[in-house]
Amino acid sequence: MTLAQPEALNFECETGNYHTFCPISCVAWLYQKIEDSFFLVIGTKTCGYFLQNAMGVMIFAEPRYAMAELEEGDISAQLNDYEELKRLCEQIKRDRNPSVIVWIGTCTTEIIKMDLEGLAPKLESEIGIPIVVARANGLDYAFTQGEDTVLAAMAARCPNEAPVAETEKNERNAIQKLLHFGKKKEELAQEESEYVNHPPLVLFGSLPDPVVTQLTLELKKQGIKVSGWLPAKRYTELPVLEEGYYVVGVNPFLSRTATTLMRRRKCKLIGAPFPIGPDGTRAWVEKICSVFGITPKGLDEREAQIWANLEDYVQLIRGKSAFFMGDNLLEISLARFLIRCGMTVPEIGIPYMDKRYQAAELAMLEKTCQEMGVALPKIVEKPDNYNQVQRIYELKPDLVITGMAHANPLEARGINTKWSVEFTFAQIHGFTNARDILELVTRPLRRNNNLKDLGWDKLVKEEAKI
Amino acid sequence: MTLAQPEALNFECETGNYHTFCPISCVAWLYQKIEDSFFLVIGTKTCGYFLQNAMGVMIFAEPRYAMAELEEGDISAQLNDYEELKRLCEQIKRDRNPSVIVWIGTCTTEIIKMDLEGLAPKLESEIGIPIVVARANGLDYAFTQGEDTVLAAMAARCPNEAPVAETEKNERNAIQKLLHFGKKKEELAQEESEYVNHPPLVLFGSLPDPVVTQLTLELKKQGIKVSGWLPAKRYTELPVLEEGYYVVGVNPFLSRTATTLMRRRKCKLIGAPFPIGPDGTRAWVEKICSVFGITPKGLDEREAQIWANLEDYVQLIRGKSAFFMGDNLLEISLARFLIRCGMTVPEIGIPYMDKRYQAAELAMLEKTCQEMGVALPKIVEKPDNYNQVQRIYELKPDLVITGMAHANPLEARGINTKWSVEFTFAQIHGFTNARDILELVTRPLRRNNNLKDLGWDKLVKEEAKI
Amino acid sequence: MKLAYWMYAGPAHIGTLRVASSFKNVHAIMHAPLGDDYFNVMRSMLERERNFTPVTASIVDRHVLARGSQEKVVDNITRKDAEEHPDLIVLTPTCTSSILQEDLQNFVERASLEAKADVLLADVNHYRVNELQAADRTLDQIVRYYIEKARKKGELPTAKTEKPSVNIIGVSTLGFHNQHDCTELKRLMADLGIEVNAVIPEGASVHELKNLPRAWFNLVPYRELGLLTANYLEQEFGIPYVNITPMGVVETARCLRKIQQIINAQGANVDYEEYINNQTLYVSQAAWFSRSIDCQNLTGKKAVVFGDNTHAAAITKILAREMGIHVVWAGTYCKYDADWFREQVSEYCDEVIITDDHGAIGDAIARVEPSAIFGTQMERHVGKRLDIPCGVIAAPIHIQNFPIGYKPFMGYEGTNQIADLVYNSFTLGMEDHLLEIFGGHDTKEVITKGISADTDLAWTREAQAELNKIPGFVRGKVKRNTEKFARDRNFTEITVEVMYAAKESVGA
Amino acid sequence: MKLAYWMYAGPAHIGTLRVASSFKNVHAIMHAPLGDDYFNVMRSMLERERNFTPVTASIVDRHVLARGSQEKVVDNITRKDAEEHPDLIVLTPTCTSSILQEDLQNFVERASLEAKADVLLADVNHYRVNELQAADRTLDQIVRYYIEKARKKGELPTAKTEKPSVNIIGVSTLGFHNQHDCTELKRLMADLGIEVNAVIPEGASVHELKNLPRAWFNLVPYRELGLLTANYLEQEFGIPYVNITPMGVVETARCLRKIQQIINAQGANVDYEEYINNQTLYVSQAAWFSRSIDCQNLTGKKAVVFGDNTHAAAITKILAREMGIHVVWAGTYCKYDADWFREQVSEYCDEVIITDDHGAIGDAIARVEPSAIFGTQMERHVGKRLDIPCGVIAAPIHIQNFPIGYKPFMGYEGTNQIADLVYNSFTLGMEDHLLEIFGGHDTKEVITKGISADTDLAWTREAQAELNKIPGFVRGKVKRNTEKFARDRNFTEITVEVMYAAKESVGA
Repeated sequence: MTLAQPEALNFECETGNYHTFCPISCVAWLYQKIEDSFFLVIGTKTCGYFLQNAMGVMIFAEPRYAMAELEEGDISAQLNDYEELKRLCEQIKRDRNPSVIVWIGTCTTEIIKMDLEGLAPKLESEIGIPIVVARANGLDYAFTQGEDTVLAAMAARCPNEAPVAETEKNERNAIQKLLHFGKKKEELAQEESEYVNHPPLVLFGSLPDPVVTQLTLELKKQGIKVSGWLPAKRYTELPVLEEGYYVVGVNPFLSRTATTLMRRRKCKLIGAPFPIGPDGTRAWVEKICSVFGITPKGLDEREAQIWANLEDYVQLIRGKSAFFMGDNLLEISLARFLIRCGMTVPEIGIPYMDKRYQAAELAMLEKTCQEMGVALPKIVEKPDNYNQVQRIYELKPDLVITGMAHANPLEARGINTKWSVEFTFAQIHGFTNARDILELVTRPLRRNNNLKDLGWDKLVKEEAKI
Repeated sequence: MTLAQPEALNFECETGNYHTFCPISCVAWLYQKIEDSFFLVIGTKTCGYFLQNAMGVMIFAEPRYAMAELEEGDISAQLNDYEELKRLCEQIKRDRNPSVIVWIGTCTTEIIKMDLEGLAPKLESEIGIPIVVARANGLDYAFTQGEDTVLAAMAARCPNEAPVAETEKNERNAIQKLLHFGKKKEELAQEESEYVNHPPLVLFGSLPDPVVTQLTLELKKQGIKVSGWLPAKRYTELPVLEEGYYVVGVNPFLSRTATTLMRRRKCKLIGAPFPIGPDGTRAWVEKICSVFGITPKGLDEREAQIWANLEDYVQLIRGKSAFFMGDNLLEISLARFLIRCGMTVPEIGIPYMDKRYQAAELAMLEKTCQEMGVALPKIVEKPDNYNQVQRIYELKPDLVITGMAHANPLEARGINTKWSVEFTFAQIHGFTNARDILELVTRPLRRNNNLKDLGWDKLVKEEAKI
Repeated sequence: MKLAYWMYAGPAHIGTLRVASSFKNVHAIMHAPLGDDYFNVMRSMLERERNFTPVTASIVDRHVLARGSQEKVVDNITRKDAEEHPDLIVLTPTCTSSILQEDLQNFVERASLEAKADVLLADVNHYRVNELQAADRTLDQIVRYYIEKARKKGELPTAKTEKPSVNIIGVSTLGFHNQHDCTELKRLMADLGIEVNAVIPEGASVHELKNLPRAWFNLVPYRELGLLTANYLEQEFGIPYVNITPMGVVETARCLRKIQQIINAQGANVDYEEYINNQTLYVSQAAWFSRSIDCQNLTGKKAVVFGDNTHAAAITKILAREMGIHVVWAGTYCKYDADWFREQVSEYCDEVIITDDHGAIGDAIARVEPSAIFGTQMERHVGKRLDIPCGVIAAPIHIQNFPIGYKPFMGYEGTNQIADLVYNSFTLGMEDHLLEIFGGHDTKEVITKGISADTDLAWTREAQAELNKIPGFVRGKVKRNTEKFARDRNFTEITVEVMYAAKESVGA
Repeated sequence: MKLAYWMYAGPAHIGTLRVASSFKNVHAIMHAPLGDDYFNVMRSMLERERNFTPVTASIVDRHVLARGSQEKVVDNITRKDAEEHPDLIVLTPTCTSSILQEDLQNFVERASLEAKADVLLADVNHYRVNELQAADRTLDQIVRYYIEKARKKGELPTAKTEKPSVNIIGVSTLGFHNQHDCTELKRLMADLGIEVNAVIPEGASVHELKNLPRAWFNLVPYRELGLLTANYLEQEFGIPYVNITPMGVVETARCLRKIQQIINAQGANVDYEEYINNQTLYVSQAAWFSRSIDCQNLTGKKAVVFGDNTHAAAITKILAREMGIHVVWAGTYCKYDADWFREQVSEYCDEVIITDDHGAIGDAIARVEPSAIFGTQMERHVGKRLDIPCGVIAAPIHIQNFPIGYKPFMGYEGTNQIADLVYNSFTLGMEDHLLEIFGGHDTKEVITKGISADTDLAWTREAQAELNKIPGFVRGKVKRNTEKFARDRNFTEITVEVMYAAKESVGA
């Protein structure tokens, strides 16, 4: 793991008065990713109303998540937490019979000091379904950290050792199954020979299934075999984690999971930039290769070809400036890619900065700025949105990447915006999806190119005072 | 056939300035009834636009009917009719491959003296699909006469004699098939014994399948077996018509079909009131029984029970008056039933009155009036809608049964209306459906009972001058 | 604890924030953990608001949990005071932070010393009341505060306005079609020669509140928001109020007649009958629609209604009384105000349902198989699943309830809009049915919902074939009625004859 | 002969009757067979008209066929004259009766001798023009008739109105949203300080027609109806006309600027810029919608547009220019006026389609798989079949296009209504897609339309499995693009690797 701090970058810290979603929102994508799971958010009406408004239409799809809504009797401890949770979990078992129930402990459970970690093992053995406890809530800094908390909790549940013979282990793993789908044994054997001999590698981070396939294939091109992903498509298919396995993250907000994997599961963390943008993906692959002593094949050509395919979009943003208000902890990676595309980034707001886990990414950001000959961004931890808006008025960036609360007001003042949250939900990882990032980034610019002759920039009568 | 004229009824004849739909509209229900048919309406844009507006949504259902739209070249006889029709029918054969193509000859074909009857046999043999020609158009008097014309033309196509052995003939017939569905031979033999021995009886008139079943069962209760229906569900299942077969109609607008069956197919027509309302249905069954020398069983009880079930609706109309503007030739039968329900009917407008074919119905109307102690209606043939509206203003009937063009304006003047056309499309025949007639008749009264306290009677500022 | 997938009304702080941010130049400070400020997103996205939402979170983080808020809340209040110069700052906790039992009143008092703005703590129990009740309570609290303040300063006006005038109470941000309703009510008042003295809270300045007593009467169009305030103003100043929701032709007329009575009692001399008559018969198209053939065809059709008190009650009355539609059941999720709802709708429907359990409502819809549903977005989705059309008539709000085009529910244009909604709901359903009957492209297997699969009755193959001829949308009903008929008579087999005997007997 | 299942525009006599029955106190006599009077049903039912339609058929029956009309037509004219005292009686044949080649002009002349009303024979070729052209022609004919008549009597006014004034030409019964458009245009003119001198034909008396020359200019909002009249009035009296349809923010502004130019040229001194700016930015919500995040999310989405010239052209411009939506093709069924349409929309769409064959349009929709359709009721049904949402923007009219609530397409409120229509069309489609992605209750097998089943390319099982992970609504596109990519490179098998290589290459 690279420990060198890129001292040249300028870090500031503001008041923390920024808008972001609550980390409990991670259930929205995790319940879809882990198909045999059920997420129970233990919290108040406030949490529930957030979920139903933020998730919009999803509730109608009979999701595999629900609220355990705390009522006055729960808060005042007149009711027995264990009995209440048991009643609810039994109902969930009856109605859905999931392979795992994930308890999301909200702020309220922390305030009333509900002993979820104590209750879970007892209930788990009583109802016969694993219960994973994750304290994903607004006491954290960014909504993506909800995933980090859940994955860290799940890391503890990964099998310690391959429980069965090697061939069967292969079968156990969903990705392997996919790649082997319908192949005969001989073919499999032949395929194994395509891989270099290296210690097992597990990837962590929740990505949509097609992206999982893409990154797995990308590493396969270098002869690297992915032994598993955390999370897997099913809770029952969590990857084996033995001491000494290598692990590598795909997202910058997974520092807690990384720490758990290193400290509790004794895995070796590969510290790389994140596979976002062709530059980041190439660096990520290179770093993994270097750890395994592999010389990468054709990476230059691959990256160059992707860049060539991006050129039409890159033309739209080259020389333009982007301002990150800070929301999902993807900011550094995205800024690094956009700078590589030729943009300038005066400020990167970011709710929380783990300089250790993001060290390689920060180093690459610095290097990228140098190579592109642009000023280093100011990195503002725990930003203050009010102050940022004042700076935006001054800086007049061509694009502001911001949370949902500020987009419409900024647009009404003639400032182009893009929702930060979309980068969380879109498929942005790897070489294949680089274009999708630019599709998002350029959309407001393309749209406002369309509108620019119409003179509809300022849609508020007097500039509001904020 | 009863030939006695009910002289006491008062017949008048007006100007014929009444609104009705064009008889080509019969394709709307006939194409559905005869499932292997295709109706080709040979006419102008005016005909086509009528069909698409009158049929509304049906066009979207990829109907088995279309326009052969006459263009200027057709009108001016620059194009060869045969070649043109051949081109279209070949396309229909290619696209839909129906068992029969029915040419509906509109007014325009009559004006330009297009020799459809001459062209059809030649084309029929050339393309190998039967072509039935029916001149259903606005030179007739009521839109229901379109069906009469088509059925009269089809009557000529019914097989002359049972083409195969008796058991197989049974199989040929769709209704028999339905009634026998899944039954073993022995059961069939036993079932045959439920029938009285009588000459074959064929019913004519297009009714929805469930009503066909109901009337067939109604006659079965009296031991009478229905040998077939004209039309059948499929053109390939048209009933056998041998000389001397008995035929009976279910609708009052089928005089041309009746005549064709008598004169051209040498069938014996049973002249009965029509099976509309419990009273009419009873009389219809009785008349058929009497022709076959059968003493009806349990008809009194059956009728009484149906009347008992109608009582809640009858209460809503007893003592009220209904005015028929005249539209579909069902007027006499409906008026007779409503008078039996306790209504008074000052005027029955009717576009066309075949006193011969409707003789039994007219006699029953007269008898009903006498028994109910109400005045005989004035029957106005070829009514003049303008004059009728003036009479309605004077008479202030509780309900006006009228075509679609006059309903809203009458309602806006505080006069309750019911569309006459609905009685054509609803299931109104037999004991079972008597309630459905009253459901329609009472709907405006029920509705306006709801609204009566609101004082929303007159919704036009000055009484229009019509 | 309650296993919950969905709620019809939001938590209390949402109600407080809706009222606070409706006022002009009022800022709200939420004492809450990160992410609880999603109200800002709702307002910005759902209402497509052009301005920044004047709500700031004072974050409850681990430090606060460990050591209390200390200066943080006070600092945030005074900072916003300096930055934004609001007239009023409203402090509210959320469900979460209210458990901390910090002395927020004390924070408010300390902040008041420094801030130029007035500072108020919203006085709401976050576990006992919901969004609607909290909104009502907060509006009442703010009005009382400014009335008392003016009274102390001797600034309360003593005279009424010269001409008859009204305060319209209860129009707020994120309310269901509130903005268009408000426009329509203003037009209505203008037609009647009544001045609008104030509209609160939407767009009002707190400085105007002291002038509320100048109005001749208060109009509270929504049952859920404004009654507390109107009651207070009646007790304090004897201002009468009208709380008849002017929705539908009949209730609009009743509202106007009540207004007439109230202002004539105060010395005016108006007669609105001609206006009402003219609007009813010739300007609004709703009465004519009721009488027209289109609506006649809806007579006796079955519908169910569900929503908040205001809209569910009003729509039930319109459907039953003005359109002759059979409301099988009507329901509300405003459990706290159930008696009023029962009293309002009992005579217009067969059954009243009071619940905030969306699952129970879904089941009740499936049970009665109505031709149309009038409900919330949740019922719209239930309807999609059951293939029953649904007109949306009530919150929870959704971006579709913030149309850009003019779509009020109230007043005479409201009657037109509702007539369209009702007509389109039924006819789009009918269109699908027609397509099905005529073998159109939308032919679908209809779910025979609620029909038990393991019936004890045997259908003969003929009867089954006959049943299949019946259009899908009534097939379930025919099947159930026939089976009931057979069971009542101890038949074990259903033949075609039994089927039609059942039809004759029960009109199946 | 033409095999026809559907037509976008009606026959000529419908156009004539629409114009005749739009006028106040004008009666039409149709020389036609029984049943050809369905125009009366359309007007009564579709427009929910309260009054009897002033159209009477003089029936062509077998007697007429055999011996000619003789006195029948004349009798019917004089009878209606006596019964209804109309100002004008318009005689028209239909397609059918026009073949009889009776001397209808002679009938008219004979009837004129007796009738108090004026009597006119509508001068239209029933086989060469459609409803729209006939309406334009009939309006022109009636206006000329009354202008000439007044001229002969020396009753033509010579002076213009004192203030700037307008004739709004082309509003008629059974027109697509015409009544609401007309209300909106009148409000717009009032805002601009322009008097409405006349609106024709809807609600106008023929006696007013002689006053048309008093207007400062004519406004022809619809391309299909009114241009002939406006041209006549320009030639005869030098009255300039504006035929820029004020639909959408940009075109409304262009229309207003043209009006400004025209009336300033006649001595007025108006400047509408501030009005336009204020409406655009702050009153209408459409420009703000364009800029808002909701609309940003529509950027580059694919749509197709089909309708009459007026609406298809206007909506194409709005989608492309004001909302950044990608109009793949735009089409019109007004073949007779195709050049104008091409010139209007060419720069705003990839392809222009001119046809009145609904089958061709259905195929063109299936081919491009747009995210939304803007078309007629026919395209709405095509959309239902293909699971693509459709906003209805043009005739043929349907009862849904006679909403009771206020829904203009023109002017600034029209811009709001159109924004709603566009937004809802896309988002309701998106809602269905989201439900599909999230395994919602609407999951359907998506028809992989246009994908040839007998492809020459083999998909490996892995690739097929990967393809199935892609949401249905983009799966077809991904499959086609991948196959194209593979074919271009002579691959015979598609593996997962090929699939993602294709994505990288063509952005599939």
